[in-house]
Amino acid sequence: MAVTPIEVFVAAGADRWHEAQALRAHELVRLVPTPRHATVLLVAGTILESERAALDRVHDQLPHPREVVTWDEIAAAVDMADDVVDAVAFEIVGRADAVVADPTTSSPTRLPDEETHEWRDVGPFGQGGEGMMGGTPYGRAMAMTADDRDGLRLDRLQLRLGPFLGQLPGGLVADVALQGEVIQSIEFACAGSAPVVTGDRSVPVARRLLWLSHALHVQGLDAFAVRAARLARRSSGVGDDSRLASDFSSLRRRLRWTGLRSALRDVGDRDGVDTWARWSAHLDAISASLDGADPRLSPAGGSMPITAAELAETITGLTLTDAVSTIIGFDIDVPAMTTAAVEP
Amino acid sequence: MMSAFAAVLAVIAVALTVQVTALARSEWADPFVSAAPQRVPVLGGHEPATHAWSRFHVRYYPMTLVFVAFEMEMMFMYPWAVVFVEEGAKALVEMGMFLTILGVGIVYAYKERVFSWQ
Amino acid sequence: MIDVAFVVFSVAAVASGYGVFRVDSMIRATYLLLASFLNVGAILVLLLAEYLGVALLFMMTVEMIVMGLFMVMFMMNPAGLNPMNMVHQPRFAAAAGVIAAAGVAVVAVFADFPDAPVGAESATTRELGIELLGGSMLVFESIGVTLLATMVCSVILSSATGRFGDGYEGSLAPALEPGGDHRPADDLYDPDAAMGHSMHGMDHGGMDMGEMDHSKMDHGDKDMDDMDMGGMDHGDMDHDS
Amino acid sequence: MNEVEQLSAPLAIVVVSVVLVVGVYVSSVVGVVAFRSAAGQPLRPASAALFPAREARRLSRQQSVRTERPDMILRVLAPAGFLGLAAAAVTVIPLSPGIVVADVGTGIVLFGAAEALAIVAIFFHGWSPNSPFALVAGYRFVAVALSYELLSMFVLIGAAIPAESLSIGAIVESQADLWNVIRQPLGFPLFVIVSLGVTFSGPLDLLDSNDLAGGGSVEDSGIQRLAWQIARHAMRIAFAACAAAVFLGGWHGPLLPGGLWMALKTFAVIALLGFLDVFVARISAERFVRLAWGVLLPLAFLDLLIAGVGAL
Repeated sequence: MAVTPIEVFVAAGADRWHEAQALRAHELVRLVPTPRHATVLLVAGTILESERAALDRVHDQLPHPREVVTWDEIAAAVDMADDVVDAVAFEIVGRADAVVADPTTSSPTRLPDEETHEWRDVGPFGQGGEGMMGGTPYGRAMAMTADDRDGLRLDRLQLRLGPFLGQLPGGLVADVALQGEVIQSIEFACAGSAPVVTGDRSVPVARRLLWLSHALHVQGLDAFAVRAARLARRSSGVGDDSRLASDFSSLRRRLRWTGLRSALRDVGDRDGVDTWARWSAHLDAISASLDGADPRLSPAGGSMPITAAELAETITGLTLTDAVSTIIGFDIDVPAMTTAAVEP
Repeated sequence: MMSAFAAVLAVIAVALTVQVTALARSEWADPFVSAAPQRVPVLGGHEPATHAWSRFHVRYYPMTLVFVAFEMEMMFMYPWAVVFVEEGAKALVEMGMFLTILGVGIVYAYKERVFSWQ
Repeated sequence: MIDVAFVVFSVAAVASGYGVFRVDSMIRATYLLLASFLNVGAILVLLLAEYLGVALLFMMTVEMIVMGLFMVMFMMNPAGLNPMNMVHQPRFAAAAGVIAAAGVAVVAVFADFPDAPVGAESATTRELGIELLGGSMLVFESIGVTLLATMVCSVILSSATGRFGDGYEGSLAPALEPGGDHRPADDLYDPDAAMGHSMHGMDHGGMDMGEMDHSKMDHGDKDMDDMDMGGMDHGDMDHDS
Repeated sequence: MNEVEQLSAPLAIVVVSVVLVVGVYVSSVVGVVAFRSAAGQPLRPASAALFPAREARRLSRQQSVRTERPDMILRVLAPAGFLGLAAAAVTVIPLSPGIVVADVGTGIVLFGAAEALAIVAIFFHGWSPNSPFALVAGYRFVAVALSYELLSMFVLIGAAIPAESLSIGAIVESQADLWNVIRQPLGFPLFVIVSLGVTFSGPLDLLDSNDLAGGGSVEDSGIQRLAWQIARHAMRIAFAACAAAVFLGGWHGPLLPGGLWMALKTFAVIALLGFLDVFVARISAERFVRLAWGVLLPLAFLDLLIAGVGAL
């Protein structure tokens, strides 16, 4: 049996992304922020047609020896009585041990082994470039793609982030233009007017705890993320749930000493509500539902539904880091977002 | 003194050699070859359109300029610390004056919000 | 032994200094310059100026870090992905360099230097401190004033925010078209936001980010004509890796 | 001044290697224990003790993925230089009475130079893979690093005042009666903040952080990742040992031999750093920069004043 946890990168469709966060509760699994650190790629939920190529690319980014585990296959195979998360963790450990023992079985590269742009022996120096900024040196265009002003293109880096990114909810795709680390503009790949926030919906407490687990992970509190994931498992009926409310308030007390408040205060202000207030609203909602109150009545600092366009407006001008904590604070309903994008 | 610096250099050289050897070995003797799709930078699935290396807009550039000016003063503080006890109050007053002058600069820069991202 | 070390450090200093002009990457150039300074610092230590030598390592490191940031901020091709020639007027520069080096060499060989060797055990740092607080006190304090002036000037010249409003005020190039906004369309700077208010009502211009248009990024000949920046002569470029 | 025997170069290499190998291992185990205790998992001392070795074995067998057109020289130089600088920083710290690997008269200046050069290594780590997240992480780290750099210089100079010397050995000797942590109460906490910064942990986890999908390490796998982790823990050892020597009285202490005291104090600081790493959330780089210049720097001035008035 492995003594060190298996490092897993989760590539989850929007519908199973929260569930997959529950794996953090397992000691033998560590969810890592980048595919480069992972031994196992966990594919969970519905992968849309538009996400297939992205999934293959993430798969190929894993270092060898690597292995793929599919959540939905395991979920289909286990009895209703058994726990899917346990079964997935078991499968991950078994497959990882096998592939590390015999690296020749490592999952082969899926995408064709060819470069996007032809660059070898192109151009005056054979690196695919021409002049100072032209061509595709080493297979990519040069950065700085903003409009030409006074003959100087402005320093803008355009990236398409997602859908399988450790710090953002699964399925979320955003086109970002960065200047330095500051977001100049951002657009989510979805219908611009879709309501995207789940703050005031009556969501199961387990889902909120899984949200918390991911949020703490992004904020650098991985150990507390493990605690939150374990609470989420208990709240969904796995193991003892008698002391759930008091265990959660103990976690909350500990979080008070982590400096989360000073890290998130005054970030992503919208209508006088900042990211910390939104996070607190989630925590209050969890406390309320664990205490037996109706979660819909809980204080809801971040509960005002906003559209993707409004969200984009809120995080424009923030640094990438603050933007991530703000997006997380809104707890975007990605399935609603992506369906809205597909339907019209 | 020279033997002390020789020891420092020797230690650095060994540490560098160990790491460089390990990394270079993995580069040349890796049984796995990085295929073209594997080498694509991590962005969560999509390919970047451009290289990441760009004219990076450093948001804290005024801070670095203030830093460079302020940091000069360190050159004087080390010898000052050595003779402080010997010189007593005179050293305290002179350095106090020096730091107050520079402190004015820091306060000014802070007031102008130089330490925020521009 | 010390002579051997001196030769090694000197050669390394000169070689990395030469490298500064031979590499394409701004970052490599910056840190090759740092490597050159580090070797000079080591030479100072060999000359028994221990404090000056070690302090030089320290100071030059932080200064080169800052220089590296600015190099990348100003250069369009900071990593040298397309090779470029960093040398302008190479013949004149080479001649000037040789003459200057010869001049220094002549001084070094023929000048009558004072002969007051410093013992290995003498407390140079302590003497430096005494001098600083005694004889050179006025110099020391006026350096403080100079540095203050430097700080204030660098803030005034570089800061985009401030108590007195927008740093762009009065410092912008004229608009590209008559009556147009003189600020770049994607410039986000908003005085209200900088004052700590919310970012409402901002116009982000018509930047359509949804489509990553590759044709925009493929740079034709037109770009090359437009971008003759800093007198960089494209005809002169040579590949040197 | 103090009678110190200068170690010859081969002996110096042996001593530093032992210190770093043992230190890196202990520091990683402390990290595992801190994580498990914060996560409420069973501690399992035996598995924690084996953890770093197994992790190292696993990573050394993993593929080291090469990114598209990286700057390979800098990519190798980043972990190598970071470790080399950690080793250099360890050399100037006295390990027990009369034993310092390199008895450099300008110890704290050399230590500061190593700290400054470490910023360069960290920046290389972010720059070299030619990957957007790593690039952003490397740049924002430089802002943080320039801000903590001043603090570390001030508190070390404060400690040098009563010692009348820039040598760390002399600073330890000056604490025979009273440790600097009491004499200059602001010095130690500020130095801990600096140590967190240099090893990008806890609140200053701004380099290899999860919000940027691993930040500077986003493209690292296999040996590359292992080498960087080793270098980071080595730097933590160097700073813990320096804090122990400069603020916690170094080898001074009753009953036990000096070297053991030094080891115990270093371990205590390692444990402190390891636990802060796990228990404190990251704050944004901009926030730290403002905090460093607006609050911590004045505190460092105050520390200097306390040191100066105390030494009069």
